[in-house]
Amino acid sequence: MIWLVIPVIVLVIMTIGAAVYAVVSKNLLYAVVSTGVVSLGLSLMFFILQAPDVALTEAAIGVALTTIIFIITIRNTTIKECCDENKSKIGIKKGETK
Amino acid sequence: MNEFLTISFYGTAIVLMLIGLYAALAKKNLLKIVIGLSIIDSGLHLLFVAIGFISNGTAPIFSPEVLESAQQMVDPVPQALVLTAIVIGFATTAVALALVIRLYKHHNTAAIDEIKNLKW
Amino acid sequence: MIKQFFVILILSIVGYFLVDAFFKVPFGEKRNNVGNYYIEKSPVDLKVSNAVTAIVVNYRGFDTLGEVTVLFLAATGLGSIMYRRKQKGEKEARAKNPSSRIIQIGSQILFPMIILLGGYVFIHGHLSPGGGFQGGAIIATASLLMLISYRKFKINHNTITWIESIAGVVFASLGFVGLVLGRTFLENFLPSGELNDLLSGGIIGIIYIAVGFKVASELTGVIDTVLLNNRPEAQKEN
Amino acid sequence: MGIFLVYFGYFFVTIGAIFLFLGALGIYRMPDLYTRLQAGTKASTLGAMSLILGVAFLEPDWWIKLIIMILFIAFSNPLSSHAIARGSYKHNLKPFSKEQIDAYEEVEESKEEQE
Amino acid sequence: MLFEDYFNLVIMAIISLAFLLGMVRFFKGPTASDRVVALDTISTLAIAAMVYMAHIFGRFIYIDVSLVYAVLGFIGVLAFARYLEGGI
Amino acid sequence: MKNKAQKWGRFLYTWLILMIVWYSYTVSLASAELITGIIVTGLIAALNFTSFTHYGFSLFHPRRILYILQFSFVFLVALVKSNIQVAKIVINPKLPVNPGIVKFKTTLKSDFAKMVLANTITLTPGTLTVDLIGDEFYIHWLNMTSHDEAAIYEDIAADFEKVLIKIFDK
Amino acid sequence: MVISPVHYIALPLMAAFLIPLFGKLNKDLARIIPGLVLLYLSYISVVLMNQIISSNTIIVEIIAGWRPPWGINLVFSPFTGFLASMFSMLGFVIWMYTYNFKPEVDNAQKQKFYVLFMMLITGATGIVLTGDIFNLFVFLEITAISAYSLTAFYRERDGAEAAFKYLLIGSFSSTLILLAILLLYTQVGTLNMAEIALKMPAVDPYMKGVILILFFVGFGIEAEMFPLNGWSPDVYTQAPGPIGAIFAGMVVKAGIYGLIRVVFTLFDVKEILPLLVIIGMITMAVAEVIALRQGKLKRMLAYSSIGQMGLVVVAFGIGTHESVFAAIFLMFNHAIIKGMLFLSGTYLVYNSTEKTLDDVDGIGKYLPFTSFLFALGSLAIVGMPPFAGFWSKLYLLMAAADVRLMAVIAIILVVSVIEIVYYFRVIHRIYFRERTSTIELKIPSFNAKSAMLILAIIIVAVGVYPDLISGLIERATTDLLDKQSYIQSVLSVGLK
Repeated sequence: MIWLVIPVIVLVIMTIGAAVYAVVSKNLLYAVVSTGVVSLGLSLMFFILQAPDVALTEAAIGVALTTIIFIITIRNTTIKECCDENKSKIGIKKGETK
Repeated sequence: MNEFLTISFYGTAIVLMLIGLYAALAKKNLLKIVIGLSIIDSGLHLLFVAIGFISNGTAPIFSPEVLESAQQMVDPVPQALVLTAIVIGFATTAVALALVIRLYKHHNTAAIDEIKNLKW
Repeated sequence: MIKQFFVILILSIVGYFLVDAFFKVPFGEKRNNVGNYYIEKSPVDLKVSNAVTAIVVNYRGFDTLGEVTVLFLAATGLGSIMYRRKQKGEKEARAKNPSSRIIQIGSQILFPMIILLGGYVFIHGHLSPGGGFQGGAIIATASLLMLISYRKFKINHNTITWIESIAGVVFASLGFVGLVLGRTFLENFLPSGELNDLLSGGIIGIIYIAVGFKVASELTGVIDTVLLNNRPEAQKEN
Repeated sequence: MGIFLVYFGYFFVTIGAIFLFLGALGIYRMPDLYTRLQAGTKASTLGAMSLILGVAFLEPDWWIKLIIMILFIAFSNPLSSHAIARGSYKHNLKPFSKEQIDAYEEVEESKEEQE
Repeated sequence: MLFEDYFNLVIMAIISLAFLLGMVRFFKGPTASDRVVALDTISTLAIAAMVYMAHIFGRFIYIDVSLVYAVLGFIGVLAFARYLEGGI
Repeated sequence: MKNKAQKWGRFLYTWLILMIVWYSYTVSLASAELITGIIVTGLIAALNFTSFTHYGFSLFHPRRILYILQFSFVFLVALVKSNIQVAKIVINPKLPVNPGIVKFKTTLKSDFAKMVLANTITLTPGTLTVDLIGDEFYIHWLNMTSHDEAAIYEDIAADFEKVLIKIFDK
Repeated sequence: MVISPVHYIALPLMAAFLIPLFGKLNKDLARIIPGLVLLYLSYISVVLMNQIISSNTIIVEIIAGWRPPWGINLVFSPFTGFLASMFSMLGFVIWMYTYNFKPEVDNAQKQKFYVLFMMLITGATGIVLTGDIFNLFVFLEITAISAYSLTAFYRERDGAEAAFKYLLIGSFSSTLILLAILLLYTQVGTLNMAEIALKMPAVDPYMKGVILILFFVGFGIEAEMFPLNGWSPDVYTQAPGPIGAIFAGMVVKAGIYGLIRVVFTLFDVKEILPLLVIIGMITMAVAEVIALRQGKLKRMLAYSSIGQMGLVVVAFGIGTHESVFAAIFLMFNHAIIKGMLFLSGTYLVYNSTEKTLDDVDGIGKYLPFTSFLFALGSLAIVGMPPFAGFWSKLYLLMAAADVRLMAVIAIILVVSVIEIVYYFRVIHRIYFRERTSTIELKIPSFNAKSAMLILAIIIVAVGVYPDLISGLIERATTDLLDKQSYIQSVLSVGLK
């Protein structure tokens, strides 16, 4: 089972990093992409933990369905986290807002 | 090896839950709060599955190649519970996002500070 | 700032207790619990290869009934929350502009394959990973694919309602059949068959097919409801 | 014969892993989005296909399902990278500096109606 | 350890490194499209990793998971792409 | 009359393809699986065959199968070549790229063939389909070698199109 | 088909799946079906209660044919049966009230409303009846999701805001409960409540504490306990009127049920009981003081409801037989009285957007019947003698006096005075002021009137003859406190 070490480390970094990024990023679209990555990492972890049923469910739900609902919500609301453009230091690049 | 896996999986699960909790408590944006809730759920699901794991175990599915090794199967109960929990989490997320859209239409903002018709 | 402080305080307290409690639970050890009973008994009593399925559909089938209901309620609640009176002469369009022809043709080719995959997943729920819920989600994703690549792909809500209701009623009445036959609710009343055979597990297969159809129609309904309301221009109200 | 299959398997798995790595490296190193897409889709598609083919040699009973997976990947990956390229272009993400040729620019304005 | 174990170790290490590189692009990538590209690549990598891990675990049924992933990952990325082009 | 027969042909063709896919999902020849498969795939085919297929059984003409094999061969060779080329670029510390978007006109008629061509182009040396409008392909090219439309066509698509046109447009 | 407790859950579920279909055939059918289902459930409640009271047993219904430690089971004991019967009967009365409630709501929306309405009741009933801890969670989520959607039902109010707030707090609650279930599973290796109770003494005390705190906070949110009740006033205010009655009558009761089932049966730790008393007292005092300051009718009722729940928790916390008796009596009284107050109060401020107290000035002349019932309910809830509320408070005071908890008695009396002040203020406004507001009044429909009248008759009847109900409550108390017989009857079911 020694081969597990590196993949597990990478997975942990990936999942936690994506989760942190989902929380801190100013652009909500980035946050949604990050939740996609979190779901992917979780799915791989479930796979490693010998739970293919759960991995399959996470794949079926997390990859497309949750994503699309989040995207439509963004589409209907706003892409920026902060409401006041002057206040936000990290502006969004041109061509990013829509 | 076992300690490493313990720390990795329990640690990831708990850290995910804390990150989600932070987002849900401290973030001002409605969508960020919903994302936080879904991350809390993810951490919880990982915790469930990690609890049911057995070293060198295999999935609790009898296919022709593993008929004899019933002793080395991981605990199926947490997996079954997680299946239900994932579905429930998805349902909650969907309802929450619908509410976010309604709130945005009503107030024209997604910042929680500016939605204050009721006392928070 | 005081709020930040409180948040960090709460986080550290919760984190401390979680770590403290869960690291006391040994990882990777076989414990003495009901799970072992299920692993031993499900291939013998029920002839179901996948113990998780056996638990989800049979031993704890009531939970699954509740789970399906939760999803049904989410679909209903979403419809109620996003309900909007239709204006006269309003065109129904989900996507705003058409996608490229390549994607459209690709979707056409992939669509039946994905539906077939979904069907495979829920028909083989008792033999391989997956089951009604996952299969339904896959089918719903297939219709999502069509919805986002074609503007004019129509989802007939009437049909969805019919499928959903009939599947739900099938599930619940399978439970009542057990009760009518003098057994308990949701009890298996069909022969169990052979292990690792498609026709094994008694009513598990039928329940999973019903769940699959129900979940597929519900999730499709959810996505279509959300997409239909997707018109930032036309939605000023209140 | 059997041992040959295993060697084939190892060979293809190695090739696949290397190409997967190269694809990721391309994603990391390339200067702009479209070139990243080029590297990512091609190398990682071939890598995944080759790795799966290798596994099909290593586990001879599995090959039918693995072949269908390879077909799926070969079919859907180019579609998704095409979708990203088109989406990004329409999202006003111009690929490069002015001196390069951009034949697509002219059509962007005239909205084409299909279906 | 057998040759096979070393081989698994090396292959999984290479794939993990690829994951890391994808993640770097994911965090750096200046625009949303770059992140979506990174997500696409990572999901292809995940499919490959799942297939290979199924081989290591020796369970045929695990392939189902990667099959589903191969199909659905495409749709997730497509949804992002359609959002970017203003389609939905 | 002929139209109806063609419809049946397309339906059966879809059914057959889906049945093959079903078999590769299940990998089992047990009678229960096959019967279930026939029912399920029949249902799906009945609902979908109009959009799924454009040709019907004529694709199984031996001549076409030979061409399909030839196309696969050409495609595989191009795929490997493209990957080696990309790999070289990626490893090269200078990243020698000279990208641009070019267009060319295709001679293919059917949509399906265009889709196959687009996918093939995306997977082969240094090219990526950005859009397809009518007959015009817009291609992102990693290493621009010429600016002339005919030369571009020769470079990128001619090899594949020669085979594809024999498969689909005859 | 034999009548069994499964009907409480399976029948409404089946009806809920069918409503969209029948709604297509006839638009009235979607409204009628829930009433029929609830009527039938009331009927089987009578039958089953009769059965268990006369034969002095507990009905344990196993599901899917697996005996308790392995399968899920439903427990219909005097206590749970009492609550379940109360829920279905109250549900039926509220259904009568809703039948013509808002005629202007669209048909499609009405259909959804009735589905969610019925599932809210079913979820609460399921929480009470189930004997499996994870199944309890599932029913909690059924309740929660229908509650979120119903809170946001009206588009012209701030329902979405209240619902989002409720959703946020509610998902914390469900996360905590899920965590607790997980820890519990690692410690005892089972999910059946009876088996957990049996194996509980062997669990490491530290773990026990952590699990108990998790459960406590999780259910405390649902039961409107002190610092966690921020959601409830908004939800009561924004939800449609009858839904407020359901919240007060059922959802909160189900939360309290979860709390005391965990404390009394699963853990059975006496050390936690003083904590319950303290939290209950704080909840009560704070909520009543806030209620005094409210200018809006429904908000006032909501805070009053929180205060009453505090009283219930105090009564459970004292822990003696008499006090638990008083607590169950209080639950019953609160359900019917607060239900009636919400139902009649809704009509008092029917068309008003702000729903302030000014709107009810002098309304007694225009809506004599509704105002009279509201006044009657107010008198009952503060504990005036000829009504139901009097007895429960009296029993509680007596129980507290028995164990010499003078502080509790003092606080209850003070709080009662506060309650009297603010309820009488409303009565004063209704009858002794001139009507100033120009908002159009809505005359209650016949069904609404009869629904309110039924509740009023129950209130008066129980007030005059408390023995009508006290026998049942006595049995329920015995059943709740007798942990051993619960464990035994659950675990011995199906053994040949």
